[in-house]
Amino acid sequence: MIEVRDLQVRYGTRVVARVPELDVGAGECVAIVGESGSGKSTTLLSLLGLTEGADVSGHVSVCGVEVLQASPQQLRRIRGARVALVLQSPQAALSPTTRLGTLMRRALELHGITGPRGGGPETGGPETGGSAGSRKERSWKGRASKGGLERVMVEAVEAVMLDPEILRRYPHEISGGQAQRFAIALAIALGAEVILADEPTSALDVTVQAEVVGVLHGLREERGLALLIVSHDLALVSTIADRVLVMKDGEVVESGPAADVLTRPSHPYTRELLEALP
Amino acid sequence: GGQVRGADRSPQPSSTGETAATQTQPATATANDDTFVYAPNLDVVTDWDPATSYSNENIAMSNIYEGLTRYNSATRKPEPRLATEWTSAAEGKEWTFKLRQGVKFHTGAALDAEAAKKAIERTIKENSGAAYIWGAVDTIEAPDASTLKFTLKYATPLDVVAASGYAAYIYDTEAVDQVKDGKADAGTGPYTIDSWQKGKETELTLKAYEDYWGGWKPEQYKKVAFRVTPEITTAWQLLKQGEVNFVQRLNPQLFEQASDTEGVQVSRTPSFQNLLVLFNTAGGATKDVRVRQALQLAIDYDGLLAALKGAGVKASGLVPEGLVGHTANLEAEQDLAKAQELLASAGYGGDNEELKLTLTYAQGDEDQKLLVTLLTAALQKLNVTLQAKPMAWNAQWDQGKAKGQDIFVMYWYPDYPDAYSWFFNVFRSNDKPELNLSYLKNAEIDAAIDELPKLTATDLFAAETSYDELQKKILQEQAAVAVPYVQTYQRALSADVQGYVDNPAYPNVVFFHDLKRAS
Amino acid sequence: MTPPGTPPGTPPGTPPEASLSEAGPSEAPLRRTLPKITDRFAATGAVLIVVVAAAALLAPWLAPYPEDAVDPVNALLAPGAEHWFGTDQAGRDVLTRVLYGGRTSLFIAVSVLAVSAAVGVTLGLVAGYAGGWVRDVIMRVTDVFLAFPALLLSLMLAMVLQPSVTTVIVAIAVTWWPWYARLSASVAASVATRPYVDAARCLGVPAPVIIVRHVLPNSITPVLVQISLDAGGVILTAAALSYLGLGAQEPTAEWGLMVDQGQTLFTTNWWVVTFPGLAILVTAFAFNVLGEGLRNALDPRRVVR
Amino acid sequence: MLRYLIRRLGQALLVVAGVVMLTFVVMRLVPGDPAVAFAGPKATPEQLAAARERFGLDDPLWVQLWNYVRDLVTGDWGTSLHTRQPVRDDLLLAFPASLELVGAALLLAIVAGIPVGVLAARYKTKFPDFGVRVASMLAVSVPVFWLALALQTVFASNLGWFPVAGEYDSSLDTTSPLTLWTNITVVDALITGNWPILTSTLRHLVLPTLVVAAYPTGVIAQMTRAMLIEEAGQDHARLERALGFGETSILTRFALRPALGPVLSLIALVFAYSIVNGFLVEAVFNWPGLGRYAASAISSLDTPAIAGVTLLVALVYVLANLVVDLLQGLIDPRVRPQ
Amino acid sequence: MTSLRAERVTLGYGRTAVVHDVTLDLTEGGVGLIGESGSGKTTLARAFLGLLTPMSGNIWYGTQDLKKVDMRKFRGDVQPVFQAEALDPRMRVGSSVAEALPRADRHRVPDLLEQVGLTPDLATRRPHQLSGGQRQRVVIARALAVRPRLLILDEPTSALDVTVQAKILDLLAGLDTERLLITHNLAIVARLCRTSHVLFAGRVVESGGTADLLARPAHPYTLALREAVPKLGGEPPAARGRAEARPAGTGCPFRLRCPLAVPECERAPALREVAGRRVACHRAEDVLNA
Ligand SMILES: Nc1ncnc2c1ncn2[C@@H]1O[C@H](COP(=O)(O)OP(=O)(O)OP(=O)(O)O)[C@@H](O)[C@H]1O
Ligand SMILES: Nc1ncnc2c1ncn2[C@@H]1O[C@H](COP(=O)(O)OP(=O)(O)OP(=O)(O)O)[C@@H](O)[C@H]1O
Ligand SMILES: [Mg+2]
Ligand SMILES: [Mg+2]
Repeated sequence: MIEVRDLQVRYGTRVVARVPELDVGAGECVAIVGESGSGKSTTLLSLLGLTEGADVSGHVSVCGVEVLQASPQQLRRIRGARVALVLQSPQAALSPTTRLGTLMRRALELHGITGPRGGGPETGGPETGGSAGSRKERSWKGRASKGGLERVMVEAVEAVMLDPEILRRYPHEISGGQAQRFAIALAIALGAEVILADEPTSALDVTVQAEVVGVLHGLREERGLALLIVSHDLALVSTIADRVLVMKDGEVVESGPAADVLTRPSHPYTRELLEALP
Repeated sequence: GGQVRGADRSPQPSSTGETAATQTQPATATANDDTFVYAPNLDVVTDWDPATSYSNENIAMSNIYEGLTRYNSATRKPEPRLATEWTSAAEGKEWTFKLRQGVKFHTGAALDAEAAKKAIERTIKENSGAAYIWGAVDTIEAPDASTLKFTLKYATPLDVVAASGYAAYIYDTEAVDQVKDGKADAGTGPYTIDSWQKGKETELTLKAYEDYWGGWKPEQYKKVAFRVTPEITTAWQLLKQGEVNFVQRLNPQLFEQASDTEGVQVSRTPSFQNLLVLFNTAGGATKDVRVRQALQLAIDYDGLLAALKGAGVKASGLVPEGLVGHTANLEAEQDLAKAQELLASAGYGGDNEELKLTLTYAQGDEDQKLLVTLLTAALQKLNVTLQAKPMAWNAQWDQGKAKGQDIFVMYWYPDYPDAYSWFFNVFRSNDKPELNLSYLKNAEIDAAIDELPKLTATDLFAAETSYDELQKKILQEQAAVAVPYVQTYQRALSADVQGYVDNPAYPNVVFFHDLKRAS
Repeated sequence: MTPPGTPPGTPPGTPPEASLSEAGPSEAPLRRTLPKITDRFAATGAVLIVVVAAAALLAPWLAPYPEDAVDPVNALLAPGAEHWFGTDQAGRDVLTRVLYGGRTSLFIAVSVLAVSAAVGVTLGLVAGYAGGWVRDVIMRVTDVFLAFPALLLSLMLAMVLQPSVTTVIVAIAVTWWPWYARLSASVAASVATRPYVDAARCLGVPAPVIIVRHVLPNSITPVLVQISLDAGGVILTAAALSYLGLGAQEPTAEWGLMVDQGQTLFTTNWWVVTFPGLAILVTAFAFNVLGEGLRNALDPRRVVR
Repeated sequence: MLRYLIRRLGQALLVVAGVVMLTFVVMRLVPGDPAVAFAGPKATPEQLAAARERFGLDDPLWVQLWNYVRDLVTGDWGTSLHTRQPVRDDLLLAFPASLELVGAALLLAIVAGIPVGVLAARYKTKFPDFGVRVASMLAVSVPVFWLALALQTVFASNLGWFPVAGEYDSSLDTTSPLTLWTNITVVDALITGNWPILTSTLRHLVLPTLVVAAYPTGVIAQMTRAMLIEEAGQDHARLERALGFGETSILTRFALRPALGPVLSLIALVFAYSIVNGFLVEAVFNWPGLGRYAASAISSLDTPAIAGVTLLVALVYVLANLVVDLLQGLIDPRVRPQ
Repeated sequence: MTSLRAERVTLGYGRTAVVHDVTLDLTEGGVGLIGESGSGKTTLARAFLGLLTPMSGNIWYGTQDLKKVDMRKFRGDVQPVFQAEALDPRMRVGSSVAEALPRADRHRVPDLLEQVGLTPDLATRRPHQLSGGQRQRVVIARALAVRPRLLILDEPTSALDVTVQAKILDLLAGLDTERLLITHNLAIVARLCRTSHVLFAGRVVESGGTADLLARPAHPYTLALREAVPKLGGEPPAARGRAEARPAGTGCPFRLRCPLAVPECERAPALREVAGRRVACHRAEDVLNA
């Protein structure tokens, strides 16, 4: 689904990320770990052509689209619909005057999603938890019965353990972790084939994190979701990733199967990382 | 709740049947065959009471109401109107008017001496607007139905007074209380109110009064509409488009354009309104007559007229052409050398200390501003700095009454066609300044002014002589005032209008009954 | 597609999205300090400002005739060899007066805009930042000034004061600032809730400093837009006040006044009003472009390291 | 929300009261005796005294203020010195005409200005942006009467596409008289189904509307453009791009709403401003509106009329600002009143 | 000693309370605040900073009510590190740091940046030109610049890789500063905080000495936290589809997710002393013994 060769991203004359090779197939999960500022986010963004003001070169193919040569229309077609991106600071990434529900609905409508598709996420099964519902929640669910769209939305937020009531809120009215979960819910709702997630669970407590990661993991197995994830949590990475890239100073210093890299690190930086684990 | 606009003047069946076909024609603000559209630049009516009316509405009222006489500026004499003949006796202190027979008010009542007496008496009693013109009247009698006899306190040319554009209307006093809302009137004139919509573009429409004593001919205008058009350019466009028939005022440039536009005729007539530059004779540097004379000489009369491009004519003396009292050969000329001499002798100009003078004039008046521009430039050369300030009239007047300026610029025009008002109002001394804003105080002049009405009433030749002498005194000896120019009216009409005569005694008034449509 | 093994630094094909933002940054030291004038528009504006200001300053040397030379016999001459811009009602050379007129007009425009922006933006920011009753009080006072007609106030000033340029500046500024206050207050109220403002407050940065350093730059855009459009309006308003006897008076040359006086001549003697009108347009245009340049300079994403 | 509304209405009343006071004070400070204006240029001293008596000008100031406020509250806004009609009646005639013109113009300005601003922001620094900026600049800075006369000369006089001046063809007053409800011709014609007058009025409206709309369209376009560019540069635009939204829909669906805040303020300001400041347009197109009334009141120092206009405009401003304040809370949730 | 103490505070936005009746003491040795996402940790931090006024209850600064404290002095004493990077987008980050310093001390900016592992040449950049972790470190550097006596840290290191994280934790540990630390990383709390409080749905459900609390949780939520920490080479977590397991509106908020829930849990448990700590659970003893 993702094929990267000799990717190089520069801001001005400074090369901030260089990735000689990166492949993620359907159902695979690849993780990028590494130093802060080493170009992880940049790499992720460049896969969707979102690095504004940067010079990007190399060969990037995502879902069959040559990203670097693609027209804006081609890019728009894969963005969101086939490749979903979870940004690093989710709260700042939400339009402050748009309710979360509105944002989600617009995104779904944009890609022609009007109801749950076959083989959609089974998680958070429909209408199972009305017992603790507040009035507002019910109104969202009430609409869900009317439109399939609302059902998709409610299911997606419930999958990440959010109260559907959150859809009525504005971004400044939710907590950091809630914003992060909403961003993941957005990716899930869009039913993307590829999810690029930039530190998606850094603001979640471990119980919620386990749930969210579990959902993503489940999607891999059910739908063949390809997952490219950036994380600082090596333990978490070790539990879900098939392969790992370790970055430092804009370079990939080590890559390989997760088990190998995280148990028998060959590069000193990787070793340093593992040693620093608290 | 809704009220119907326009419904109250839906066509009325003609009572005479004579012009039934044209009567059903709707009143419109667009010029058509029998509607004459006048484009005034201000709201037309502010006061419907013929006794107190003292404003712009005279352009309509003069066609609804009539006085005893009407002034003819060509002959300089009043002519019969509701009075057919008149005589004076007792050295101008008794006047007897014979009234026209068969005249009916629009209310249906007949006009007789008693009705006329009541009208004038009511006007005097209201004492508002121009009612002061009847100030000389002591008693009015109506010895018979057609005779009206006035006894005066002092001699005055009452036939001229009766020709006044304001406060001289004869109206039906029985009905006059109902005229306030502009739905009806109480006049005898050729036209009567059709509709009045305050604040609307087509503010007022008049229709023919079928029983008018002057009668009606088919080619006369049976309807008149007043379409308020503040912008002269717009008025001109409307005239060109044939939407209006008469534009009361054009600037020289548009006038020139109108002169060679097909379908448009123009009319240019000197008015009875002239510009007065009044010098403060009571205080400041202008107290010195030499300074005042220098200022008179500093005005570029010919330059100003050139720049006015026809909006004014050169003044000769204080009294405009067309009025008793006008004097030829009193034109002024600019003479900077002489002005410099005079200033020098007064201790100003040249290398002396700079002389600063303040001047007030009417805000928004382009012609006065032109005068100020030229005068400032000329005085600059004489080391005199003019501080000119445009002001609204009542502020300017307030300041004038407090003697707050060196030079006061204003227009003057008579309420009734008599030169007396320039002298009595503007140059007769007064302890508390009113309109004598040059603050002239000269017993000799005062005495001569007080003689004027009597002379006019009794001995026109003596009156002319007295006027001549007075003007020389005021203008040359006292140098209390300079008269840069007399305004001219530059009007335009659609070419198919015949018989238009501009009568400066009735500024901006069109006597619609006198007009004819070219067939 | 770049073949594998291309040495780093080879000019890459710019990705489509990159074209949305500015062209690649440059490390040239000069550019680092100056905001980049990528907009040719902005450059034009800067040049215009210089030209207009220079023309006004150098009027005595540039003008073909003395400032106060009247020649009524040659009034309203059409543009020609003698008078490039024609003559006005008093026969004065329009070109001369346009050149001299710039002095008063520019001075009035700049002063009014500066004074009202200073007052209006300050009050607006304080109101927006402080919120609560402070905001209520400031905004209601602003409302009173807004609702109170400019002309009425000018009328009063005109009556009690001698005509002068200072009074006209005061009179206009008094009624001009509320616009800026309202515009900036609405944005400032929103900016005041941003996390970085909270952060600054926690650092103990005094409120005035927060307002100047954080709230001002982040809420200045609408005011800047408005100011950049207002120059022409100020000049024309000044003329309306001259009519009431407040500002520059005959025979002082002033663009707004010239336009105003030529009003009735527009269809017949176009040059009397058109040239000063064009001068106002050019000035307004220059201000607008300058405002845009300033906005760009303040845009963090346009400034390259 | 309700409590906020009540508080805000209370404040609005205070503002109006403030304006009334200020107006009163200024009117008394302005030299130029209103009695003179009323009695006419050649009034006799007796006539002046009568006028002074009639307007209570010889009462102590506080009595005058008290009477003034009492009269206002009871609906007596005084008598115009110039038209000699009750000021309130005059205003009721002139205001709807202005409202019609300014309303139409603002509608046009919003409908045209915002899309044009979006267009410019979308193609920032490209040709459409350039065009929009130049055009809006011209629209804002061109002297109003200039535009008015130019349009009148070209489209009415020379091409004859539109009428030269007027509110509607007044011959229709007889053929299809209009029933008045609101005094706003378009509205009345619409609700009573008076098509001849409606079409005539619309035709007459075109040119003056264009002229009045020039300034607000220009400002709204520029303001929209600048705020959109600013908003589209925020962090959240990146997520919207990542979700597959095109640049245009990012501008219109996400950036426009926060950008609208200042635009709204502006609309309120321009609205109230245009109501009285349109006198040149009203003069050129024979539109019997409030601007002309105010201008003539000012030039003749018609004190009661000036005070009446002031009060009316104050009400309009206060109302417009109130509406905008409420809308602003809806637009930007971060500044909602708590 | 500067101390901040919340006494029975209820906090909320608009009219909805999100933190209920919490009493919390910022004592010496560092206080940790852990809890579910959205449970009100940040809200509590904002209240301690005086950015949010309690709906009821008081916050005491020493012996004074925070509402009446001289804010100028308070700001010098107490500094936050926010979760959302609070940097002015229009300001160079160097200036942002410098803002915290008196004029004479501006030269410390490069030092401060180095302290948090940033190269000083980053100072001339604007926030959007930095990576997430770099911005987070700028924020920390800025807070340290004030040399506060109390730091309120809201997930200060969650965006940092473990090596940098370790460096910053060392730095914090070495500072002579009191701290309230909000984090999801139990290992960090263990290292930096002597006492800890566990928050769930706006209520303190357990508090006590950190080591003890993590070693032998007395509340089922604390226990769940400990269990859910991923282990190197562990199994991938499975989603349990617990969408319904949001905090309960009545009774014990955790009961819907609690494996040990009994009918008694429909009654809200009060905080009580159990084995040297305070727990709000009817079955604390059973949890301890599990
Ligand atoms: N401005 C606001 N208006 C309304 N509700 C809000 C607001 N800010 C936060 N909330 C709600 O208050 C609750 C507590 O939020 P808070 O930010 O304190 O959580 P937190 O414990 O810091 O969570 P996280 O670990 O996810 O950051 C959340 O449910 C959130 O949705
Ligand atoms: N717009 C930009 N202009 C210039 N430099 C940038 C820009 N955006 C990022 N950088 C730099 O590029 C480098 C890589 O940034 P990136 O965001 O990819 O790091 P990261 O690996 O995601 O780090 P973290 O874990 O802290 O998020 C950093 O050194 C950053 O400062
Ligand atoms: Mg990153
Ligand atoms: Mg938080």
